[in-house]
Amino acid sequence: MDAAFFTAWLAECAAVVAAHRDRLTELDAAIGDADHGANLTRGFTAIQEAAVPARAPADDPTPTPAPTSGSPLPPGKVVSAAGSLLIRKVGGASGPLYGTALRSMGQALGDAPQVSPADLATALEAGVVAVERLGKAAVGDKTMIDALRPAAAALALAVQDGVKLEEALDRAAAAAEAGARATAPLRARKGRASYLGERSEGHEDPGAASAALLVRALHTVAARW
Amino acid sequence: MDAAFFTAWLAECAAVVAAHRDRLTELDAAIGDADHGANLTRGFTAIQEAAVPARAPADDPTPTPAPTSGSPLPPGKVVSAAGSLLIRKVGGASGPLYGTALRSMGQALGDAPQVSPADLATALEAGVVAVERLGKAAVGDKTMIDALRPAAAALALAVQDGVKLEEALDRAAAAAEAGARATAPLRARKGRASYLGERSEGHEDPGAASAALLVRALHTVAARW
Amino acid sequence: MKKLLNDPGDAVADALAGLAAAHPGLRVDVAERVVYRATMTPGKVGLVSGGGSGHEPLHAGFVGYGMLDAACPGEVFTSPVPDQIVQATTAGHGGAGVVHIVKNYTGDVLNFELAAELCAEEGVEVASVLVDDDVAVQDSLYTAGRRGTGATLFVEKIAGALAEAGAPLAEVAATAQLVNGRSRSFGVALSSCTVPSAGKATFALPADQVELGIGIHGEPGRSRAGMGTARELAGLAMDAVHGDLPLEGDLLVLVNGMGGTPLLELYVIFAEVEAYIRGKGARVSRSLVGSYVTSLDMQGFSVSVCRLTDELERLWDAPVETPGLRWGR
Amino acid sequence: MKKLLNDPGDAVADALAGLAAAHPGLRVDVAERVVYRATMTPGKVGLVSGGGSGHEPLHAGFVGYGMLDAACPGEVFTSPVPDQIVQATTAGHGGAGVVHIVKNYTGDVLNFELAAELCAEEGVEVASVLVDDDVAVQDSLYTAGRRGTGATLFVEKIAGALAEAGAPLAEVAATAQLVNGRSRSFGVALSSCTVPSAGKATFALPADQVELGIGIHGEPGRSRAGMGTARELAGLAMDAVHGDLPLEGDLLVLVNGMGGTPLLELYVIFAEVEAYIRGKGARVSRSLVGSYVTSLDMQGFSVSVCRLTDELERLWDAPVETPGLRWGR
Ligand SMILES: Nc1ncnc2c1ncn2[C@@H]1O[C@H](COP(=O)(O)OP(=O)(O)O)[C@@H](O)[C@H]1O
Ligand SMILES: Nc1ncnc2c1ncn2[C@@H]1O[C@H](COP(=O)(O)OP(=O)(O)O)[C@@H](O)[C@H]1O
Ligand SMILES: [Mg+2]
Ligand SMILES: [Mg+2]
Ligand SMILES: [Mg+2]
Ligand SMILES: [Mg+2]
Repeated sequence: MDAAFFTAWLAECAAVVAAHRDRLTELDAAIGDADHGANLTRGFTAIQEAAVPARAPADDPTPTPAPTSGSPLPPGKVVSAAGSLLIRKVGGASGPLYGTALRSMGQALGDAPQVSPADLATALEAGVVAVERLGKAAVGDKTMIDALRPAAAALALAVQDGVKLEEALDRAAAAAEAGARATAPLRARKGRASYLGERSEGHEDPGAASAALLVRALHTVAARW
Repeated sequence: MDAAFFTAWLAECAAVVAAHRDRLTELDAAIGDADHGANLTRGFTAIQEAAVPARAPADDPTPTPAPTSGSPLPPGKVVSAAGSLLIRKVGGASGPLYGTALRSMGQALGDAPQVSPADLATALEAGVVAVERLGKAAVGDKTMIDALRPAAAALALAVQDGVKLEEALDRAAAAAEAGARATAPLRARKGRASYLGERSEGHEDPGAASAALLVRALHTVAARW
Repeated sequence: MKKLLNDPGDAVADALAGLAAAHPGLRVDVAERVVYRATMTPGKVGLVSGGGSGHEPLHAGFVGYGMLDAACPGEVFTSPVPDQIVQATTAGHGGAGVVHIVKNYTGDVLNFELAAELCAEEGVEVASVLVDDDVAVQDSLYTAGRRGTGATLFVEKIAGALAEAGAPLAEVAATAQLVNGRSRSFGVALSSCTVPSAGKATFALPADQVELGIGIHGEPGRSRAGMGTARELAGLAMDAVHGDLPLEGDLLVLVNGMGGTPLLELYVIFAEVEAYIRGKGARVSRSLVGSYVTSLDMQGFSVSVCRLTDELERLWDAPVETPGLRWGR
Repeated sequence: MKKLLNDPGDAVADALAGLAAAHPGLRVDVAERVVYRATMTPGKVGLVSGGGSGHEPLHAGFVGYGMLDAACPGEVFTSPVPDQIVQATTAGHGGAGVVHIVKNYTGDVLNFELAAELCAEEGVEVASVLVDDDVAVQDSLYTAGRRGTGATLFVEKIAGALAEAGAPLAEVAATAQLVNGRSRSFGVALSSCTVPSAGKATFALPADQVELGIGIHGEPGRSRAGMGTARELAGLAMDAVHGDLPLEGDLLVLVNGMGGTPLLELYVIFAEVEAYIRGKGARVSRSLVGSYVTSLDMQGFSVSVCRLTDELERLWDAPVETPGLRWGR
């Protein structure tokens, strides 16, 4: 995978988040504050808009926008620049959490021009660990971690088993989707939903739902690559 | 008619106003401020409550409550005391208007212990003139005058023709009711309804409706007297 | 009906008890429904106003230094009775007479007139000033005249400052009249309100419509229109104001919430109003954004504009200390 | 959805434009969404707060003498981003460091933390104070902790007065912390609110039910109960407060409207709250009744109580001059 793969991923993220905006907001209305769809749409749209002017000047010290395909930026920089932009544009809980996830993934990818499936698995693991560290949530707390953690585990396992990329990402996405669905019966222990106590039970977590969309987007791009 | 007749009338007014409270308020909601039923209920209830302790001390200079049956107060005093109480308890447009009507009726009745049909016709005329003078409304302006003016005219005519009291008051009440109904198509020129301009058309005036109730109450009492 | 009340019939009395408990600067006669300053200023012209309840903070919330001396709240949307007005006036009389500030509604006018007669009999000189700023109503032989709405606040504040400065009765009344004459208002409702004693909404408004030219008693407006953007609705209101009194010079502007409108939305409207006024070559010199002259829980806004003079601006800026309006002390 | 807005996506920017036009005492960077005092005081400890929009007048309406130096409003119900907070902090830094007043929500905490790190890198000393006064939430390992609600106003006012008096960073932060520790809140909703970007009500509430233990983001509460009288609802709220922090001595009490609640009803609630407090042998020493920490157009109320000390009372009484709170000047 080169930088263009990740640029395509970010574009796919923007598309699916926009397409699922209302559903994410409705999930957030049930156990949060009805802004998750708007938050992520704002963030991923900003990444797309920043990507238009193509390559940032080399000596620009501010977080670099994700470049269009063909940019000389390495994949790691594309991803971490997108993370910085999420932090700068989203706000709320999901902004710093997803932003940190992407930044940590980008850092893990480093400056290499090409990313192997194993690199990707390592990077996703790093991203998830960073979210766990920042948000102090564990699986079962009814957060995005319930989707991200199984996704990272499934990808690592598939890659270790030598499964080819598209199939490996399909397994990761399926794990994320199962994890998201499994949040429904849980009682939240982190984020706004925790304020509801037992009333949070019976509703899928919006952040877990969006995390599943983002992992599925990785698979979607791999499938047509 | 003696003082007991007018005391009975005031009690009947309280009963019909309470029974029609919601309808009067709904009429007022359509072209006014949704308080006419509450206003009149408050006023006529206050008259009933003041009537309970029977007779006021003779040297009490404040407006005297309407006495219970058997009081030595003449009919005129019973009626004008009730008018004063309306002014003191109702507020809004209808408080001073109905209060003044009753006070003027009472003054016209004077100190006589008995009231003839002709006296009553004269008193009603005096009450209506006082309302016209205070509110500056004429027939067709879509106010209580549209019910009160024809009622006074019908009573005067019937009495002049020697019609017996119950029948005369029935004619007065019928005239008031017809006048009230006839306000529906009119465009209001006085009171709150005038603010609505042509949107006031198609709704019966609440004050005309309540005026018809009060005149009908006179007939009801006469019928069982 | 869902309201924070005990018995709906006790709404006014219970709110007055709360007002009394919250504001040591006020003296409240809950039984007689009169609100006074805790300390009166002898020799000063008194300022008394009143009207139906449901418009809070108007009027009781404007009792205090630099504004009213006493207020008498009636039942919800029902003018006070003469007894209340007389009691407020007698207390507000510091020997120099009392100005009655009366919003132009039949009920208010009649009850204040009756009260003024009684006060005169008791030797209290009363000057009455009618407020009738609402341009939505045609002022003609065929109406009860224009309604008193948002500009009532302007009149009470500015006349209050002048009375505080020691001006005589005639001058305070004349200035109150002047403020009214230089002020215009227009209101827009997004929803009806619910009168507690009625128990249900006064009117029903479809989700895509607004009432234009509403007053402050939950009555329907002059007409209905499709829901518009803040810019469009503010434009309609300002066109009505400007069409009646051209916007010129330095203006005092109130963007007023009707009781159920969040402040965020009022600021959005204010931005539009200010841009409109600039577009006409006039200037917002003083302003107020908030819910000051309300109609229970109605959602919507009104705009009131007063063409200031240097003197009126100075009086507007003078210190005021009331529950609803406070600056300079 | 019926709101006084242009494009719902521009709600915050448009409202900030209105805020700027209405208040010459503020400087507003509409593009970057930071609100500052027009004139800063060098050498003074800076006070910066922020959070999602939709709570007006909190926080931007509390920028001014005696309260905040700068505020950064995020999108509706979405905490500000670190850039905004850094910009507000840098401007609010008069050389003596800056206190961040942060309501305890995951998003606010994370964004303020990131910002504080960036500020530290730029050499600005930042002390963060978390506000978590809402007793409806169990403060346990199994929640994100208690929410910051109405007491935020207490913290901003009192810490602001202390900073104005020249106290050093640590002392201002410690006092802010003290106020938070002595304060508790509880909220009740009669209706949901509607987030502009969502376009419909966050939850539906039957006509005969209320949500108990709501926060300020339109989220459902801890439980649902039947609609009650003002006395009953105030009693439920006060029981929750008193159960967590016994009411004793002199209290500062805020009866706060959620955005769509008329003042008349808030005074009815205040009367009940005051009677409740007297019944517990404590005393309302200072109070505030109005809509200060809101949740868009939600109908309902919250009660916040702070157990005062002489020092805190003195700081509460100190002059303040902001769009949302003003006295003493
Ligand atoms: N401490 C946490 N750790 C991990 N994820 C969290 C945490 N707190 C919240 N989240 C996630 O954030 C989501 C909410 O995001 P969003 O609605 O955008 O922010 P906010 O809650 O500030 O409105 C939740 O559904 C949850 O998945
Ligand atoms: N100038 C007037 N002359 C005669 N009747 C009037 C006048 N103005 C109003 N009314 C009557 O008063 C009625 C309204 O009474 P009410 O609702 O109790 O008072 P308010 O209008 O102050 O709320 C109207 O329906 C009308 O019949
Ligand atoms: Mg959310
Ligand atoms: Mg009426
Ligand atoms: Mg009325
Ligand atoms: Mg949020």
